[in-house]
Amino acid sequence: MTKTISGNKGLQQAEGLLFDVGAIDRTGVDLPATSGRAHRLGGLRRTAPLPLPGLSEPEAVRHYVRLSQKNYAIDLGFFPLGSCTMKHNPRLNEKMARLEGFADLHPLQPMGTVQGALMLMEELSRWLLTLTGMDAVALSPKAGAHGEMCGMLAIRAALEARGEGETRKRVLVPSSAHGTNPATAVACGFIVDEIKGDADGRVDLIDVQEKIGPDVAAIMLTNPNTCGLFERDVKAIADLIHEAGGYFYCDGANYNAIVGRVRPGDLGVDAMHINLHKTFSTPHGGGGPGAGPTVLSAALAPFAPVPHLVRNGETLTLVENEVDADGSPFGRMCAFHGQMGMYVRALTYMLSHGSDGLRQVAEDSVLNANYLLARLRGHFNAPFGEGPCMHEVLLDDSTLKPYGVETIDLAKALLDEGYHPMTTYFPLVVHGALLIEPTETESKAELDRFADVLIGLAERAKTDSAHFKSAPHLAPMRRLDETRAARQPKLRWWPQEAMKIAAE
Amino acid sequence: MTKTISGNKGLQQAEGLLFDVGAIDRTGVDLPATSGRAHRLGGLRRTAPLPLPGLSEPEAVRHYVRLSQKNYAIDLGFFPLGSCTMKHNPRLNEKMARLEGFADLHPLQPMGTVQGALMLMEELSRWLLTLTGMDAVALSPKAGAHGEMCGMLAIRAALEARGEGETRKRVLVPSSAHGTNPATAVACGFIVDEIKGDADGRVDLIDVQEKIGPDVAAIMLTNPNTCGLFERDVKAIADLIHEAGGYFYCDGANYNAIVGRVRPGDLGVDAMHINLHKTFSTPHGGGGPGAGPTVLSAALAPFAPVPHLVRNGETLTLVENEVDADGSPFGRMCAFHGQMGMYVRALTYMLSHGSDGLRQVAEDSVLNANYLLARLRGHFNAPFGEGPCMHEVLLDDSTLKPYGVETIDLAKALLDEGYHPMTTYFPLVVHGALLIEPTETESKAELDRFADVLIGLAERAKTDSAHFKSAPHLAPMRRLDETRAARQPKLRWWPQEAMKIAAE
Amino acid sequence: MRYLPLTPEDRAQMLGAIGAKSIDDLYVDVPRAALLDGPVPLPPHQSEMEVERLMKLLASCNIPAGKTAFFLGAGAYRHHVPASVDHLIQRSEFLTTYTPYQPEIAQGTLQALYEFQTQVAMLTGMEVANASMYDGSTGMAEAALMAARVTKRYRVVLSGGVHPHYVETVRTTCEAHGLTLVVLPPAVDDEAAVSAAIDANTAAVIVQSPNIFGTITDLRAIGDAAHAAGALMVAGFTEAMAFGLIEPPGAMGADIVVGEGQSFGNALSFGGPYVGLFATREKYVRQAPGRLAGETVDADGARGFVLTLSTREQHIRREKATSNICTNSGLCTLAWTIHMTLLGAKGLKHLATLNHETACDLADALGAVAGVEVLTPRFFNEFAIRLPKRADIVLEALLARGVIGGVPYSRLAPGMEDVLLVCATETNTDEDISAYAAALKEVLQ
Amino acid sequence: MRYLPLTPEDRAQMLGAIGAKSIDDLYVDVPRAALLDGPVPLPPHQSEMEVERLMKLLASCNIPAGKTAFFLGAGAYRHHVPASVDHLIQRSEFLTTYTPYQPEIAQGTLQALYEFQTQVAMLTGMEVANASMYDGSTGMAEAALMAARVTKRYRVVLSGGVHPHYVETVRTTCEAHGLTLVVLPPAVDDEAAVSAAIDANTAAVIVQSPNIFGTITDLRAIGDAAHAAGALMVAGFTEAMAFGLIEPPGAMGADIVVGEGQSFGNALSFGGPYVGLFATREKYVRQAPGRLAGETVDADGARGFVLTLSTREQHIRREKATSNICTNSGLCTLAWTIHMTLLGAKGLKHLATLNHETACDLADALGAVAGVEVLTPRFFNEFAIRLPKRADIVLEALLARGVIGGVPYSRLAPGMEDVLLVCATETNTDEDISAYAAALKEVLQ
Ligand SMILES: Cc1ncc(COP(=O)(O)O)c(C=O)c1O
Ligand SMILES: Cc1ncc(COP(=O)(O)O)c(C=O)c1O
Repeated sequence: MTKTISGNKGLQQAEGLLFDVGAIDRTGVDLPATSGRAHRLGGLRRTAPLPLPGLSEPEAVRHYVRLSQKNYAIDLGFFPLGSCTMKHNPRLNEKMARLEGFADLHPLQPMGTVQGALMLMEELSRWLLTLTGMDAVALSPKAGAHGEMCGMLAIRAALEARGEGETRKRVLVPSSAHGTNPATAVACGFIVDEIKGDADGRVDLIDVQEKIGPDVAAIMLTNPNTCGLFERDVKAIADLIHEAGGYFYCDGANYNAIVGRVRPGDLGVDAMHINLHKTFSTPHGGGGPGAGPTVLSAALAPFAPVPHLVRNGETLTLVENEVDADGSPFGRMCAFHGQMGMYVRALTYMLSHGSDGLRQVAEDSVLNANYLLARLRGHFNAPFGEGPCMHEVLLDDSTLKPYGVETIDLAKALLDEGYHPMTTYFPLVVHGALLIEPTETESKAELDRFADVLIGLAERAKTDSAHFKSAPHLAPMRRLDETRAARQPKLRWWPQEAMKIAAE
Repeated sequence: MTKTISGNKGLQQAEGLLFDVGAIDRTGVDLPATSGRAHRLGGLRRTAPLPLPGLSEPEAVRHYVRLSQKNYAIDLGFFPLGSCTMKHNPRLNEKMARLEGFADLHPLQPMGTVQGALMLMEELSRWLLTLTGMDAVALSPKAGAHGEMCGMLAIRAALEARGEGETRKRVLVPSSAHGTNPATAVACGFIVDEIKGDADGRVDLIDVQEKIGPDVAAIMLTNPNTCGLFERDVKAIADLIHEAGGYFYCDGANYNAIVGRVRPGDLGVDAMHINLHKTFSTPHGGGGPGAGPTVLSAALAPFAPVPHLVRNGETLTLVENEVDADGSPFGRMCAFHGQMGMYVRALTYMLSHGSDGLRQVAEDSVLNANYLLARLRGHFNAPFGEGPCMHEVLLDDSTLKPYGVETIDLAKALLDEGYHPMTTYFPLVVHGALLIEPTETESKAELDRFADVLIGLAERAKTDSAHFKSAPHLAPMRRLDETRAARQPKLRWWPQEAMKIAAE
Repeated sequence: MRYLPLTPEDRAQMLGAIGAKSIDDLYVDVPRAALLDGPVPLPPHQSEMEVERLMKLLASCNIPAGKTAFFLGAGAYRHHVPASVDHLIQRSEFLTTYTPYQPEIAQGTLQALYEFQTQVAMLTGMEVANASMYDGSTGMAEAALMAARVTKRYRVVLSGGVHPHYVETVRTTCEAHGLTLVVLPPAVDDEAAVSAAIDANTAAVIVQSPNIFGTITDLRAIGDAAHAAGALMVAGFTEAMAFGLIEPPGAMGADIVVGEGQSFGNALSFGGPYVGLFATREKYVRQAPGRLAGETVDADGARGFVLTLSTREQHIRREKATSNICTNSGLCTLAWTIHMTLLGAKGLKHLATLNHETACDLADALGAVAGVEVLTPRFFNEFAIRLPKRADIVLEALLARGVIGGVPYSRLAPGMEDVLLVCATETNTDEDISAYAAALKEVLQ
Repeated sequence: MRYLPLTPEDRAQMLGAIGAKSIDDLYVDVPRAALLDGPVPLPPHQSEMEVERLMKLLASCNIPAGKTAFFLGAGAYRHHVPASVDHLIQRSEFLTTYTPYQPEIAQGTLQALYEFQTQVAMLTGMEVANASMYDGSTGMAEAALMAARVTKRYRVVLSGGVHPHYVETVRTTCEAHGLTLVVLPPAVDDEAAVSAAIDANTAAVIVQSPNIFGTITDLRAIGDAAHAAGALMVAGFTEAMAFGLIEPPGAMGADIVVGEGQSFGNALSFGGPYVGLFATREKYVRQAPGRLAGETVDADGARGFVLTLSTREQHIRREKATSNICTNSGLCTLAWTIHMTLLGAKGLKHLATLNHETACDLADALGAVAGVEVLTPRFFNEFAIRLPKRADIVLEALLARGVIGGVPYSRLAPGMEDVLLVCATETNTDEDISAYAAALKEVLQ
């Protein structure tokens, strides 16, 4: 490849660290003059160095625009990252979240000045409850994992209210569960008991039956599950857990496959978080923020945390302190009232789709996945048999391995092909898992192109494993050394680095 | 280079034509239902085919995001396109232009409902007049060339008012002038008489003296001129043309070099357009829109076109019809009142900089250019001697030519280096011209990096002309065949193309 | 200053490298008397926060269309623009780039222009379109000049239905150029008069459909008359969206089609920036003004796009150029093409129908008010009404009732004080229409 | 539906390829009784225009802070965010991407996170920082749990100055986890009491500076006491901007620093999304919650960044993870780091000084009103005042005069009905302050 003097490669701009390009005497803001008046700091003026580099606005814009171009994104192409639901993020949602009447509201303004915001929260709650067929919703959790915690703390509170807080500590979690499930259970003071999977990619009902008992607090089931399959025995499991005096926590990360077609409330669910950043399209923003409103059954509703809304005729009020609540709130998940910016986006999305459109969302996500499955079945191993999937296609690398190509290599080869890989090595129940989630916002043409590429790569693997092992070749960087990063962690830049460079 | 199945190259996405990817039964909008009521079309319902392809929103967003990434832009890197003034475009300006109180105003609303917009136009006029030291301003011209036309039509009207409309037809235009100058003069019914340049890159004063006469209507002088130099004899030329009964049109495209430091009114200018998209930072948008407000001297002010503002105590009014005007407007440049969206941006920019900041803008643009000149002088030929330049550095390819490398080849090699080339082959008075305009919004570090690259390329040219002739290698495309495009013009896609592909 | 990267130390160092003592050394060529020593008498720089406060104050002194029941058209139309349009055109790569002079690093802009040109041609029913003019009015002037070049004649006939601002713009530009204009008296519908005005010296006949009164016209007869006389028919329009529903001028004999494209993708923005659409027949393209994107191949044989036929343009041809235009409506064309892509034929037909139906509802409602006469016989989304009082006075009275009811014709040109131009689009609700009718009834009582 | 690319024909064709008769064939695993046949009872889909109308209506039922004289803080601060921040974070490549699991195509996000971590460490005076928590309050709970892991102790002492919402959040999370909380009674300044409450079983002492009353505290004594007892000092803060002017906790012995970062780059947005800042000492980093970006090299030896030390995290370590956090505040950290880059040390110091001076002016003005007592001895941009009446009643009376004057402490926790928490930032003008003082005088008369 042509070597350049600048280090750039055509449009691909080399960009140094902020600490290389910025300086402490530069700034990209102007501010009104200070007055120099007497202060009230009581001797606590900063003495520690403040080596924060600044950039003028033109330099700053360029720094971040250049960085941005080193990223892949849904807006750039297909992003079939299973379990993460990378669907199109409508721009209307962004615009609405920035309306002054939402964005420039302080969480503690007098409630009379924020009735519109409270109405929006009420309307969002109505949609969530109607769609899920549940009894109450705690809007405040900040993401899916936080919602899990909310649900599990509600269960804990319900058990304590029954005097069983100390006796029921065991939570059943399938081996295919997302890592947040066991982590949450433990964070809420429970003990995790793992449930096996069956040959069909569902939880093993026998194992559930065997493990259930009077010391079980709950089961945490993902449905559709992380293999992209519907838990056929969900009703039986719900009945089992209820009969045993426990609760059914449903991980709702995959709710997008059934929204508008199945109400979790009809399946016996007691608590379920909803990732607004998955099913309801709020953008993932390179890692967050999300929002994890958690719906609750009648059994758990009284324990919902503060704050929550109450309507009094024309007026809406947030109950913010436990002492003011009617029920027995288990506490508070966070300061203020949760992710308002995400509520605006999610409600905008819901109103746009309507009940008919949301149903279509679920159906198209399932249709897209099954179409991909149909196209790929002969070329990859589908570990769980012949039936239809829900919104995700689970494959593995068993047909590639004989040629020396593994899941990670296929993923890196996809980078060259201009794709974000599917989720890899998850769920853990499948070796070398490839979890593909197309979502409903992909066209048939995109699916076909992706299938062609995967099939082509499967062919290529048979004769050219070297290509895979050394991939990526065309991405902004070659394969990164993650082991080294973990062995010799370097988690920040230090001012000494600048001095070293200067000295060299 | 690694061949891919998809045609993508890592993050660089291949993207077909809209007509390949879209279809007439697809749409990215939802609309309220139509009623099917009786129409009033009088039999003119469309019968012609309407083969416009549509895309769903996710597909459309992807189409344009992918296309965008095939562009270079100021936000991505240095863009030293001489005469075009590619400076940073502040985002505050964009935000202000989108305020509902500006963006959602119809041009013909009752004037009582748009007083804020009129105040903004008045304030913009005040800034322009104070900065330029002129008497009146016509805001409505839509770009620089349109402003030239405005100025020349005002001159024409003034001459006609003096009864000299038929006798004064000659307009003096330097050979270094931008193409719009002669084109405008002719469009306004004048005859162009070209003035020679001198060895210093300025107009030849002797030639002006010789060509001036009673049939001369005006001189069109660019100052600072297109060689990036200040016309030292500008006062003498102004006096000459005024003594001869003609007018001085100044092309203000390079006003950014002197804003806040020199008032064109002090130089004897009678009319000058101001490219708000150059000096005052409104974005070029890949070719426009711009805005070309034109300032006028007392001699020309009465002939300013409609509409213009008049203030009556607290109330502002736009005079929209010639019959309502006090002076003798020469006519109207366009429907409505010009580029309001650009006025908002330009005034935001002016208020941000203030009189001190605008002065600094001029000085830094000149300083940056002279710094680059100092760095490059030994490595390239600077055709016009040793003195300082204004805001642009003019070089040529005479030192490269002996090695078989020409201006265009250097330009294409710069694409590989991640730069937008300078302006090439303009002004015409210099063979193989390289016109570099850094602007004030570049840092010293960027200038140094660019100088290093240019110097490095000059070295490389000595031994490796092949590299230049075949450049670019790293851009999204290899060198495009412009001759073929002009010889066999294909200016649109035809539905037959789809059928051909389908048949193949 | 937040937009200026140089620090005082940078400046000192750079002056040193240049060998200058002070910045004024670099301004030596400026006559000393003209070099200002201090800042001009204007306020000093301000923080972003302060500037924003001021601009918001100015903005708050206006009543935006959306805050009222709003019925203005007359060459600028209030439509709903999808949020994704404005998001996409603000991408740095589109917003902060220049005319695509270096095609290898400007394929984004160039492909979008090529698609735009194709869409404009399809919409208007023409063979080719250029990459935009400033707006509809300046485009119409360019069309007249182009017709003169093609026919080598200098007489141009304008229908009395042409938007008066357009007429003035054409007059201003073309008379300077030596053309003779024959402007027919204002008329809602002057098809016959237009045909009659064509003679053997006529370069072009310029009509508008929809015109300023909203009238839509079957252009075939005029086109035949023009062609019989060796003249071109220039078909203007006020509202590009009409062609989602009505016969396009390209199907009715137009040689040049020109008009305002603002309705797609672009905000009202108090009159600009807008986007002039300009389409013609392939055989005339070398006489066309403005930029053209065309297809070609790169050194590897891959399809790509460039600006082409630039020997027509000022930067190559100078005084012999077909036009002096340089900067055009770049980003507005991008907004236009994105909106059009989102619509597609399906969405466009629906949207156009919705506009027409809403305008018909409005015409029914206003026509039912005593004393009001709907003047426009056939229309798309706009029509003229005659009032029993002066239109400007009625308008003020409506405003007091929260309705911005139209544009008095007399605001555009002297005369017809009792005529009001009224428009409805998809953004008008049934409630808006009822409010208008009720207010008008009250005002006229 | 505008967001769904499949057409009815696509769907039919795809079902055919799958070999399914209808979509319900793909839902075979759902218990028949639970599969809904028709849509749920909610409104059908709506056009963008209609949805926008509705959302704007809701927005218009609020009074945005900027439309009043506004003095609220208490953990969320109204600052001016440069326009370029919001522009940049909306770039598709940042907005619509996921956690950077594939580092080769996510260097934009990863480098920005690495820079963010460094900036947070510099600002707080700590060694390392993570890639964010949900917000300050949940971050504080994580800090308590982390301290317990580090010290293997279960007793946590909280200052009475900690924001009551934070106390509740910590209590809710930590008690479930088996920790014992000792929360001191609410106090403007309880430095001595905090030190006294530390014992040999204490895992952590949690203080806040600035705290909910705005008080800033020299943490050295508490830090010494904690360290002497083998406990960690967790230094919280309500307002990250303070550290542009006041001594950072890292310079005063903090082991973990945690607080709300919303002030930089992020809008008030009625309480979220915000961004929790979390910094600690290098030696404790393997016990830290949340994501960490770290430096490494690629196969060519070029510097690059990856997510690292993920064996702490739930997706690897499951029930043994240091936290259950997965999604964090990604885009809010980006806004934070961009704003911080625009400021730089120079801009930050200026901005912090401006905040402090404005708050001092406010304290002078309100303190001069008869009956008002400024309670906070040392502060940054926020302080508490005692009123001669109930704060909530005074607040309502101020609102009627166009002033939103603060947060009654009693809204956050029962008690202290006469205390109002008041804040001023660079967004408050002199006129705002005068208006407040005048209104307060009137209300208290
Ligand atoms: C199945 C499942 N459960 C839970 C989560 C956690 O959700 P969040 O990232 O919003 O905390 C995820 C997200 O990745 C998930 O895929
Ligand atoms: C010297 C000069 N004059 C005139 C113009 C024409 O200005 P505009 O493109 O705004 O019409 C330009 C723009 O390129 C220019 O550089």
